[in-house]
Amino acid sequence: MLVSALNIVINGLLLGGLYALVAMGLNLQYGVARVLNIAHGEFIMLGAFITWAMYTKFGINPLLSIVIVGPIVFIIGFIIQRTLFTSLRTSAPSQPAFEGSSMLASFGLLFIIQNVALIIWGGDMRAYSYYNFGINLGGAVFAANRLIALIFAVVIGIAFYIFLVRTRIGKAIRAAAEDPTTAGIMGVNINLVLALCFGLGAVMAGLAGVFLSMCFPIYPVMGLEYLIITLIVVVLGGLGSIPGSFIGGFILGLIGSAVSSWQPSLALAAYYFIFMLLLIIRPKGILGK
Amino acid sequence: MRNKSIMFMVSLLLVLVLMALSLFVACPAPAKDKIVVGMSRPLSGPLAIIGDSAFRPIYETWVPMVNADGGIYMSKYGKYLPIELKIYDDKSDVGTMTRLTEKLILEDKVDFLWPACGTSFVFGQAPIANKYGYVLVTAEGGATTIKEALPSLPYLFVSLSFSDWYEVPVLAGILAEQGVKTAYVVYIADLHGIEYSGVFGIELPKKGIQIVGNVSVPPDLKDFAPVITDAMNSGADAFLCEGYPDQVLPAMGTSIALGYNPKVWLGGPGANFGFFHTAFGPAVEGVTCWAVANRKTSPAMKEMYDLLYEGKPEDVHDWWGHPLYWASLDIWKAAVEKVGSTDQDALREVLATTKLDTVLGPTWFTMFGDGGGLMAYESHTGEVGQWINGELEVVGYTGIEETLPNYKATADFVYPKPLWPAPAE
Amino acid sequence: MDIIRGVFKMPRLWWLISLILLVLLATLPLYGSAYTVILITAIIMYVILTVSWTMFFAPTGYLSLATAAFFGIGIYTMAILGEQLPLLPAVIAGGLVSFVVALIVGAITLRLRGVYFTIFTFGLVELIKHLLLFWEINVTGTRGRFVVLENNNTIFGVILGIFVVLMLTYYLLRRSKYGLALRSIGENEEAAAHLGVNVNLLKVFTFALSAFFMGAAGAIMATRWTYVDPYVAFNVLHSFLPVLMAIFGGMSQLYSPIIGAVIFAYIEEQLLTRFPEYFMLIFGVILVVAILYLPNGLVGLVRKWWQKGLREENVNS
Amino acid sequence: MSILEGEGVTKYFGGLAAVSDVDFHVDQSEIVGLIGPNGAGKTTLFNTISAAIAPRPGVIRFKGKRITGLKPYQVCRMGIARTFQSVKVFNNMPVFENVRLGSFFGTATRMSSAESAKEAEELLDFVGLSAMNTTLAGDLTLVNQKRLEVARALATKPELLLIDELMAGLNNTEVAQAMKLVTSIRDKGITIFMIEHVMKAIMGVCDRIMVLHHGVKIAEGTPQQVATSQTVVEVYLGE
Repeated sequence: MLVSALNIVINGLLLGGLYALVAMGLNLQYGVARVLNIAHGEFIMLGAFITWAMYTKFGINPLLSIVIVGPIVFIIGFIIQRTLFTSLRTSAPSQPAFEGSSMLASFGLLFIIQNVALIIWGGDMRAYSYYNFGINLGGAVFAANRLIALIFAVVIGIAFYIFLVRTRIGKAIRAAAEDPTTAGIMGVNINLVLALCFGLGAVMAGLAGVFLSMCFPIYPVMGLEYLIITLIVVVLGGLGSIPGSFIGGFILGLIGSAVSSWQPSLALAAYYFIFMLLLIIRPKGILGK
Repeated sequence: MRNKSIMFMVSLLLVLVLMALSLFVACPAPAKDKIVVGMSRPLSGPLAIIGDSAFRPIYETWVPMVNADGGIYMSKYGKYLPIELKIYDDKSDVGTMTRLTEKLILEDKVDFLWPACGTSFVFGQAPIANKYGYVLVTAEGGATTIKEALPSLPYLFVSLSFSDWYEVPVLAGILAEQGVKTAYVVYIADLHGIEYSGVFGIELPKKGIQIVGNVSVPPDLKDFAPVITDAMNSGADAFLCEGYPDQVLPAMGTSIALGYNPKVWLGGPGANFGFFHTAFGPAVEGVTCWAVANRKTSPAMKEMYDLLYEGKPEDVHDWWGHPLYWASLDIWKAAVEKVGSTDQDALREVLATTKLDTVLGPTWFTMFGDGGGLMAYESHTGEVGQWINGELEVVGYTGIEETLPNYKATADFVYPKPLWPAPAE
Repeated sequence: MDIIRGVFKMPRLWWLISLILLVLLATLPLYGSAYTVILITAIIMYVILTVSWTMFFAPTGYLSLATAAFFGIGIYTMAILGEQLPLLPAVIAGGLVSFVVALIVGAITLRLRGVYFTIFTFGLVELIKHLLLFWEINVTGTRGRFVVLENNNTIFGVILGIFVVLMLTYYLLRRSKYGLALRSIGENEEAAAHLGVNVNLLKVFTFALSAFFMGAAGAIMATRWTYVDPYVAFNVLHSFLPVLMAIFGGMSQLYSPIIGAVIFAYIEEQLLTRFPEYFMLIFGVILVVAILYLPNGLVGLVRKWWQKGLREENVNS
Repeated sequence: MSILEGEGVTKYFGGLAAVSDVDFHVDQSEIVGLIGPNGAGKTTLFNTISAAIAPRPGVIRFKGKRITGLKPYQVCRMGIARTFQSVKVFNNMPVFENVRLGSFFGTATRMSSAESAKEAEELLDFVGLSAMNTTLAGDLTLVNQKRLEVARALATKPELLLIDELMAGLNNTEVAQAMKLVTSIRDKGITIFMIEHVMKAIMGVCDRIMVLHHGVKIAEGTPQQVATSQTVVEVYLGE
């Protein structure tokens, strides 16, 4: 009984770490740049595929490809924000109008990125084995690669939070999240900050893709599936709350793990049910303002 | 300025008229110099994973091969005609697939129809093909329910193996011979999974194998640890995971990580692909799956595999579906050449009544009354495979060749499965 | 020019044009090819989804992504009732079931605004899909359902009928005081409530009304698909496409979403058949460009040119 | 006779009492002013009357009938209309439609399209906006938007009109016009309860004034009495 409870908790945390990382990225993009990025899952896919290609073609350690994936997706995200979304933002008559149009534009991005990936890599499923052996913790056994993924996700998540709270540019980002107009007046280069945020959000997704590829099979059309879970996490934690997303990821992981140990075919229904219940009871999310 | 707005209106009108016209104008049929084959395939969307790895590499190899010999000999025209493929993208949507299928039939008036991808798509497409009297030899997709529909679908010929008709009785025979007593079943929560779960429930107890666990998982479930833990606790001899690669790969990874070593570990459809081997390396040793043939099966099979996989990574190998898809094209070509024209009714007649040579050997369809047919299980060269020394071998049980004459086991079943190797790092 | 302008202001002429177009459409099976009927059926399906989505979104500003849910409910209703009921009652039943579900969902989601409402409705599609899947597997044990295949011309007639009823409903709603009240809700819900508008009831009812048409469209389309399981019926594409089509065409006029849906669906058909390998790529680029350069949709752009032309002409004269 | 009565009306936001145990009454055809420093709870009190929020605890009666727990639209149809502190006109709708909405939905009886059009024209004339019938409400100046809000509220045929800071931000001439408007509304037989910061105006038009401070009613009486009240002067000077 105790072991199975421990199993549920550990499995929940392992899955939750990945959710948390992806959700933080999406929340950064929505919270600051106000773009509900439907193409967020595509950056996960890009991260995963670049890692897979590096590992299988050149034998590069998946963990090392963090330094390759990070800059690549950052630059892509940065450029997209500087061109597409900046142009939409300046021409939008109102905030809600921008949120609507940017969401739809990101939908277009999803199509484009996915099709390019299909052309480059084909539609086949890919997988590789990395650190796939069991680790025993108090009777509960789980895969080493997922523990690695969890540790990295948590470290990156916390490092990012410290960056937001402690550094000058981090403070500028938070100021912009609070109030873009005032931040602009106070000497923050708002366009730069937004592009930075979007790029960093993409990096979170890309890195999550790196870790994900170590544990699960990957394919070019995987993005939307992860996006849906990410959306749930973001709302669960509160739109615009970075720590909320972090915690929300773990909560959803735990819920999923608990429900699938009882009735696996209901795990996803449970996600949506809890998510919709929360929306009704507390739409601002757990840590939302 | 008046001109500008009028110009605009006129050009807009022109565009609209042109669009309307292009709806109605059908191209006149030119003299017969090729055979046009139409397909609605999932080139984008979630099913692209299946389509791209299953039937697509087959037709992309098979058609150029046939065309290199000049094509198909059509006695009506007294010459060889090359095959031209007309492929549309149904974006993995059934509604779009049904529409594009009718476009191929009605507007493009293709000579022949080749199949859409996936069981539910076949179910959607078959009644339409039937309605217009087009023969449909399927590739991906097949299920027990098709047997109920077959009597009313005379133009449908199903070639892929599926649960009760082909695979599970053979599996049950193998397991029973080895002395398996208990089995734990995990299945994907869709048409495909429910079917296997049901057939396991019938066929395994027939051979005295008790099912001690029967769990469904939704198609997008990521975390298999709770399921594997439950299976481990059940202590079953055989672990049977029936899903797609999306389920089989994580189930395998989790089994290795948790050190779950049942005596039989089956992962169907998923473990039969090359990428399963590249993903797990030596750990695949002893894993069971559905398989039809490998290079040792016959010289014809070796030739096919060499042609199909030459210069390609191991990832794209498929020892289950590929030979059957290839055979379905072989039998289609043989039948078309026998007919010598694009007459669908004659083609149906030949397919329904004749034994024809394919890569499998003599191949024919078992007909359901006046309806359609399933590829005869006696034509199959294999049903169950096992990874042995890094190769996927076809396995069987004592006396299987007596019931299935084409069947050729290429190795003996290894029981129990060796333990997962210790971590390499 | 003045004549043309004057003519276009005459509502009676609009009625006449609509009627002529309608008669042309209704008699399509007599002169159009069989595939034209099928293609137009699919396009009208998109038009119905787009217009009924717009019916709720345009005045109120509530962006719903539940279209696929109501469409899917219609499909499933037909799959279950199709053999017991004649075609028309089954289609209406599909609409009614969607209507009732939308009433319940609407009543629950009243509090939600903006992106929260959007995400909730998106989750609804997935929730219904997974619950139905669970139900089919564990309770009824059904492995997908076959739907009776209908004659394509019958399907075309029914879907055209749904379209006409929808357009009349939308036209009357826009003109009525309730249309005015819906717009006031979109502008400022609080002020509307204090002016005596029963905001909640009106919102929920309109939401359910739009769901009725989505459900009816789903029910009739199911007879074209012949085979239905939860994954087939609840496809998120059916939530997103109507939104994109409406944005593409614009929403200011009664006819703008129709134009958006027709042109969009036509482009899609061309891409799927002519450039199947690059469908998503080209589609994505068109989408991004449309959003960047057509903030008020195609119709908005045309009207802008049109008005600019008129203005400059007046200056010249 | 009191058309509006409140007993022990209280409203907490979090731990803070925005309105605390306030008793009040407004008599038929009276103009009652509600004043107090910023954050005194004036708008919150209005919100409880118009049913935007429910008092807890507390009871509000309109023409002897309990209205707490009703919805805003119900209260409106019973005969209570309001304007807003921060203007809430329907920006993208023409002025005329703004007013018509009130007569369509806010009245107790159904009204035909022709009647409501006539009504709306009269009311726009009454507040001096008849020339701007087709202008979008969002394009009006602030003072005109405030007039529009009054016309829109009147279209619901209220017996009691709650006016929230009609004169903030207006110049002297405009304030004088607004004062005239308020009295002429009363002359139509409509009771008025108004929040106002412009002292000259409130002293000029009100029959009676209530003073709120930190959610508590600290004074009530004629303009004269309130102006000379020691507590009131202290509250305002103490700011």
